[in-house]
Amino acid sequence: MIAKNRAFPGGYRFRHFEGRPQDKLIRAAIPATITIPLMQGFGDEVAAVVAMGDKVAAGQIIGRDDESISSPVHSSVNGKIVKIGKIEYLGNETTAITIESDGTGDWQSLEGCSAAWDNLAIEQIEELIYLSGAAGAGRDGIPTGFNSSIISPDEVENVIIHGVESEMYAVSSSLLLQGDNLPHFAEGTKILRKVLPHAAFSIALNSECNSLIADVSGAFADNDWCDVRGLEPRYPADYDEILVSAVLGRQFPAGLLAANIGVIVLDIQAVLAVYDAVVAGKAVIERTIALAGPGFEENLHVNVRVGSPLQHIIDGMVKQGADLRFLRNSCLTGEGLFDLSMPADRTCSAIIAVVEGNKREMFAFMRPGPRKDSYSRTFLSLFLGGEKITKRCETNLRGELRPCISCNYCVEVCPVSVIPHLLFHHVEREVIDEALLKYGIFDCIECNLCTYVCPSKITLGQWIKDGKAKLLDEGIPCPQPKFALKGVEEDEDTR
Amino acid sequence: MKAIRSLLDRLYEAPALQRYKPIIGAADAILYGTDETTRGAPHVVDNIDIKRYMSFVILALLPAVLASVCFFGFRVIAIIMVSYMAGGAVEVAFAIIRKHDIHEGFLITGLIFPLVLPPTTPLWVVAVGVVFGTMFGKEMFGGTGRNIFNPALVGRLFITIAFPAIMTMNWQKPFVSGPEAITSATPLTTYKSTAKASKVNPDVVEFEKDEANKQVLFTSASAVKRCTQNGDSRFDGVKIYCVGEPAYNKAGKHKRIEDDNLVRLFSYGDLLVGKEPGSMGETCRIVIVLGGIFLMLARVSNWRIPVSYIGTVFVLALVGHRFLPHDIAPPVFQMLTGGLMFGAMFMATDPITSPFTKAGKYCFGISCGVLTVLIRSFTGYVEGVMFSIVIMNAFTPLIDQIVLMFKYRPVKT
Amino acid sequence: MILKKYLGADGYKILKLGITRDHPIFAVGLGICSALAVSNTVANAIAMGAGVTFVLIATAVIISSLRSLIPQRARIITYMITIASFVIIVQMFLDAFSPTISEALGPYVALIITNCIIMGRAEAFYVTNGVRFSVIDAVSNGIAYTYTLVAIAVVREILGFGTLLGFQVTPDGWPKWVVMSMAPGAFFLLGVAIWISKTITEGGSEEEEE
Amino acid sequence: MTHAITIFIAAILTHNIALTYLLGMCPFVSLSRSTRTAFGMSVAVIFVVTLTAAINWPIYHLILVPTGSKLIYYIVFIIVIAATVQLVEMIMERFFPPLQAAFGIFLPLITVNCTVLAVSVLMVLRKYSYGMTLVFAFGSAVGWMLAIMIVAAINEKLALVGNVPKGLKGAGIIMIIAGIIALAFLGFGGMVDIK
Repeated sequence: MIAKNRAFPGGYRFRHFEGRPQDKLIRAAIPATITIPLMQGFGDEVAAVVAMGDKVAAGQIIGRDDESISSPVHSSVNGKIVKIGKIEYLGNETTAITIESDGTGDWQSLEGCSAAWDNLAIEQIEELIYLSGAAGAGRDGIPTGFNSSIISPDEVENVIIHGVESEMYAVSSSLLLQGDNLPHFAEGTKILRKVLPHAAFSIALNSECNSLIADVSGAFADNDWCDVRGLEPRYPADYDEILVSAVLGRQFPAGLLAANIGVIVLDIQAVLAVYDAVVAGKAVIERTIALAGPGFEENLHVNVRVGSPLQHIIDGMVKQGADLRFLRNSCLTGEGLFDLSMPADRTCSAIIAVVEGNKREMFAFMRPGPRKDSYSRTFLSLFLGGEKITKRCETNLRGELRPCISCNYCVEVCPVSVIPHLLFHHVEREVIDEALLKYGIFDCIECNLCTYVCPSKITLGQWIKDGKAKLLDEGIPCPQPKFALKGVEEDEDTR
Repeated sequence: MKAIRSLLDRLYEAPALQRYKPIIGAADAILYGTDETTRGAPHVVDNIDIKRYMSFVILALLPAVLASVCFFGFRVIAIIMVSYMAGGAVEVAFAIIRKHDIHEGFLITGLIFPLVLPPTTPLWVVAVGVVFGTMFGKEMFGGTGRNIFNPALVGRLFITIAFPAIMTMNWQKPFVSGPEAITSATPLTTYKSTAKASKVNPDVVEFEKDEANKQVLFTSASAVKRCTQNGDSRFDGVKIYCVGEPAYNKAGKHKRIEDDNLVRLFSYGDLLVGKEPGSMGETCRIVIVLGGIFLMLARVSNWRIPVSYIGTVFVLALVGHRFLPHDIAPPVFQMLTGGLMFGAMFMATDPITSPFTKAGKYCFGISCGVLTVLIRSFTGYVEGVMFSIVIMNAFTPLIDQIVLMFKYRPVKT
Repeated sequence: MILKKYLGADGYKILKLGITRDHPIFAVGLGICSALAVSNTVANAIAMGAGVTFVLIATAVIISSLRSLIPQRARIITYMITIASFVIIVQMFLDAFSPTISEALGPYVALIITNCIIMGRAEAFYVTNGVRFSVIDAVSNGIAYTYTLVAIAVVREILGFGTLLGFQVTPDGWPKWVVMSMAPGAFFLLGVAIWISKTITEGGSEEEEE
Repeated sequence: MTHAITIFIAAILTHNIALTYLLGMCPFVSLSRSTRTAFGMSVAVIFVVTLTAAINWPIYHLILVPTGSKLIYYIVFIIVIAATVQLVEMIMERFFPPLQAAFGIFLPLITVNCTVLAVSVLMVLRKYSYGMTLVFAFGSAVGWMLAIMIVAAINEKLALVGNVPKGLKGAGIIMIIAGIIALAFLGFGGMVDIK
């Protein structure tokens, strides 16, 4: 069943960037050591349940905390624990467990898994999903009877599974769903349906991949509880906030989570992980990571063990001699990866290598630049047919910081209809008051698209973020939506 | 290349030149672009900056500049040079004293300003105007992006009011310059004086032959046709003025009207190409419209203001001309005269000084149109475009505030 | 400093502050309306300045000497009646001796009543100080007001009419800056005057805010 | 009727009391920081100007002129204005407390607003009839409101985006803004006449 979409305002289509990952998958070697942070994705840090020197097997739980909202973490290799200590990971200090691998590739399966999952009791399935760590995917987790999300399975009204690829670089959905994975994906969705009996399912895919949409909708042809649809890959179409409104037409509670209105947003890998957990008993010990951006010799996908050091993953793939910056998951919102000894955890989906553009160009502002992406169709590149030519991707600021000229580019691209430059002016002049609330500062989903298009090179997204923080400092909280919310108390605890 | 690079680097180091860093920095940025990189997310940014943004406008203005050089001779270039030098000096002085970068906005002010001047403007008046406009219209508010009024128009208004004798008398005919230059009134002025002088207009009132005042203003081509087809003897020996192309010529001449008695004031073709007197850059309307459309396609200017502006003028003139033909000129003539096209395409669209809300843009355009027709028709000034745009610049913050007030309801916390 | 000796240290300080730091127009922003309106020619400015100075001094004398008798509640109305009475004297004087100036000033003579300088000084100073200091303060404010008016008027008259006190001072071909004799010219000049005076008195370099 | 409309439009556009006669500048400088305050002040001004002109006209023409005491009309006018303001304040306090809370703070300031006295004096100088006086008073006050609202909105915008030199902040930049607006309003010149 292919359903209609509701459009969202603004947004931006990133076209033809060089170094888009191709539909090619390789399997990375098992690294000598892995590091597993005990806080991954949403939820609380879990407690280590192993000690120094313990022997562990791949798929064995090494950290869990059944009391707070969290998911267990697993060792992804067979080996021995060599270190348990604090590390600085993505801006937070967290405990991490380092394991020395013995190089073997087998893994320990979960008890109670069954290919005939239909015969399992719901509680058993929930336990499998929880123990495998699959429940830790997404921003809200998968609700089970095991404290794995802020809401309980009965409260889920909608599940959105997305593979829209609206960013310039993203894991290819057609790669993830090729071969056996498509029936696995369908099975996984049906398992989820059993766990979340009141939920309607929606699958949103890139509207430009017609064959993929046809395949997937074929897999669900006789299920009226699930619709498959194409969404225009216009950034930020795969944000929870946008998906909820574009796919379901429901209002998103600004500043809160989709789960608060009973919606669970998952990606394709999460559904595949559910299938693996319930049918094969395989915990989340592997991730498919896209190696994107012009900094790689070849842009492909690589299947790695969770916790592999970044250096291990990109080894031998990087162009030599180039000054590169590595980014995690996204060019627009991702963190810079400056310490390559850090691991790739189970929320990592892409490693992007972009060129540091710290070189000057003669008459840069006059160059027609068909290879440079521009919202305003940079200097005749539109008229020269520059749309088709692959765009360069580098970190050069391409211009100096200037005062805002209210050109309204940021307003035109804003997917949630706030006026970024207005908010920026207020925050910049320290006018932190109710006016900011009135202008909807908390509606901002921090997609950073306004900063991307700003010709004055103002970091609008950052200013708005600062403004939110300052408002909270002043004791002015985000206004709560008028409709009924779910799981708000639990949510307060995790914050 | 390397020589320039090393020269710039040496200039940066020179202790005597520390004060003038803005100038060196500006030259450097224009020549070489930036080597700065993004700090934090987003790591990749769009390839547009203010320089590029502003150069679009310059590019769109170039045809108009070329046309004015063709029409009015090389003096145009001298005027543009004076404008750039005098205004640039103010810009640089403020940048040095206030220790900020030289901003690109001046490149546009310095070009638009001379284009709205009469071609015979004395050079010192050009300098006074551009200095005043840059200083009072822009720098006192903090420079590009912070100004409230369009600096070029503030300068133009100032010299219009300050030197009425210089600014409103001399309108040079295109294609003749130098000693044998002919000056005449602009089309709008001509229309006004002719319309005022002719007491009768058979287009609307019952025609009564007035022996003392034997002239009639036929305001449109179709009017000529309509009133002469019947073989009306009342037109014998009456001098007839007509705006635009008289359609009856094709339909066959009317016997009673001799060619001598028909004065064709302006043809729309000439107005479109720019063969009538006017400000330097605003006469060749066809290239102005093309430039404006280019800017809209390149997303530098927004279509809302020009469309609502010109549309309002058209509708108002259409309605107004039926009832007050002596005051309000016919619609097509209104659109093709004065600075309407230039103002609507290049000055009303300035994002800094026009509302940023959508509803505000329509409001701005419509109000500009109303004011333009009002000022053109009923006041001592025939050219209403610059006044109406500056007046609406003043209203811009108020319009935005009111629109935002309706758009966002106050939130209770 | 003969002035200092004559006025005493405190008196001198009052005089000096009134002209410089506490300048009524530049620092406090009082009496702007008339400063703008009547500074189109020097003659008008002088007449207006003299008139305001006279009303200031006379009001200072009356208010400060009667200050213990004025009831608190009727303060403002007392000032107004006092000021209005003296303004009538000024008006009669002008009508008698210079009808042209009187006509040029028009309603602005009457508006001396609502000139905030007088009301402001009466409220802030005369009602709490003795006659001697009040008069010094009145003179000081009067001078400050007059010289500002005259300074602006000199520029406006020369540029706008090409004359100074009615005499031609510019060469024949000099184009008149008509705008200077109109309202906008007054606004611009006063704006610039405020800018210059504030920059001089406050000093400090311009800081760029980003 | 046409005459009344002419005077009304003239009082707002061509002969704006703030931009042409340069009156009411003190509150212009001090109260144009926010549109909210400016709006409160100007509503109060509209009310008081119209009311005092309505009272002053009969007093001048029916009492002062017949008794030959034209000379003291300044004093009479200013007393009437002060008394009216006081009375209005008391009435508002008594019967319309919310209105008093909104506009009350502006009322005492009006006494020293030269627009009020100027309108009364101008009606004498221009020899308006009673009807014309009311139209003129109302129009002038609306014109003043227009001017101060524009400047207040500009000031609010400048507070967010402007970077005005230190010495020009406050009164200085307001003068410049008012100057440019006055320059633009000259464009209406010749459209209608006040007389």
